[in-house]
Amino acid sequence: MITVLFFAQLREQLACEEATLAAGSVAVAADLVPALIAANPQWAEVLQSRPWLLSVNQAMAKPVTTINDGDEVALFPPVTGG
Amino acid sequence: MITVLFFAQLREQLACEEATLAAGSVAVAADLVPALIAANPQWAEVLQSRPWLLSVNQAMAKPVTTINDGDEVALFPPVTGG
Amino acid sequence: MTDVVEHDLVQVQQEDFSLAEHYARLEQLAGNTGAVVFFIGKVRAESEVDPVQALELEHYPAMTEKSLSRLVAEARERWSLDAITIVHRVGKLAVGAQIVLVAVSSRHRDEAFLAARFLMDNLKTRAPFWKKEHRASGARWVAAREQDDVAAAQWFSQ
Amino acid sequence: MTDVVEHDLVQVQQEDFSLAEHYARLEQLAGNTGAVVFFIGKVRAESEVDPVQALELEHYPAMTEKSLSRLVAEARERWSLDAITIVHRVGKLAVGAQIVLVAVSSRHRDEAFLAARFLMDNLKTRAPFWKKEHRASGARWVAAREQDDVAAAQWFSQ
Repeated sequence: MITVLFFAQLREQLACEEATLAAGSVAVAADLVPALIAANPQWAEVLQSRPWLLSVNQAMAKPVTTINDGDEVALFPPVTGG
Repeated sequence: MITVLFFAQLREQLACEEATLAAGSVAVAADLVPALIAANPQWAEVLQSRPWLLSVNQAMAKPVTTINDGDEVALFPPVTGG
Repeated sequence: MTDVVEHDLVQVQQEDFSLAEHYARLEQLAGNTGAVVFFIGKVRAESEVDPVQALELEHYPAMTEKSLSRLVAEARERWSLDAITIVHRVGKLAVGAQIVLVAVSSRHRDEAFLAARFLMDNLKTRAPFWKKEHRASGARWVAAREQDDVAAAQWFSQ
Repeated sequence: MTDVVEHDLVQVQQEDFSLAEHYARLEQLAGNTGAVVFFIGKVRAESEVDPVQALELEHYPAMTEKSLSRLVAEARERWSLDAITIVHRVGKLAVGAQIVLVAVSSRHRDEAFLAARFLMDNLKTRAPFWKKEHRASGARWVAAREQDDVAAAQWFSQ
């Protein structure tokens, strides 16, 4: 099982803080948005509205970053701290 | 009359904090060291040992900066504050 | 609270922080420190018409200190530094409130200035914080500034 | 004590200064301040063999505040700044003692970092202060660092 967290306006727009995906439904980071949309078609518009940043196990990820069973993945807008 | 102040190692090497020159003995900043040596030959070695910085009326001066009667001139080594 | 190396401190907290206390910490660690640079970021009202009344700071707790500690480690690879402090607040902050403190001490001023700037530029683009502005007219998430991406990218272009 | 403009402060003094007090002054003046940068310079021991025991700071009183006020005015011409503080100590200072404080507040961090750096680089080469190191082996005047000239010159090369 893969845990997916959402933050900031993405969390608000989906009205969801945390979702899960079945192990094996994603291999790399680039698979995440299509897999989320397949499992939750009502999220398609929001998830495709702009590119989101993605972390795997609390480190910023690239499209080719591998996702394994048990990983914690997060999707969020560009950061604005400081 | 022109007041001449010395600072830091120059003050120590000349063993002098302040000297005066007759009005008219210098026209521009470049005249100052020759005029001081003419008036105080024992200062020649120290004054010629290296280039010194020069201010006229508390502003950094260039060789062409004019010196007038009543001005306060200062000679000193490169600054090292901060 | 994470001690990154003995002399470094990374903290994410709701409470306010004291510049004087963080300076005292650096003073205790001073080996042959000749230069200390502090950066403090604060909540701005932004405009007189419909000013920001409060700023809400969300973060990704499991990732935040990891990201900041990574930035500290990168700064230490680039420069010879005595001590580094990063404190970042989260939660709801009033106008004028302190948001972030970055402090760097080093032998000479060049390293301290560069490292403080590096940490702020990269914190703004790589640490998982998000700001939401509350105004009389409503709340809105702050958009990332393109300038911040440019500022951060220049550290890696050489 | 010279008020350069309403929001600026230039002070040359023997007494120590308090970072917290100078921060409080900036806080009172904060209009729409989003960024505050402090630089503090301190007396270094320099080496373990024959360390510096004290630093003596001489200056040219009639010229010092004029020079510093001119730097403040030049910084204000270059950047949009909220408030500037420069405090420089003179007299005999122990190892670890504070020598100089430069503080700049502004809307965004870029201006505050650049102006603080500009003020320090130019203070080091254009303000009439001279340092004499006292060590067990004797006293000697500190030589100007060529690096400081380079750092100051780059502000005028563009």
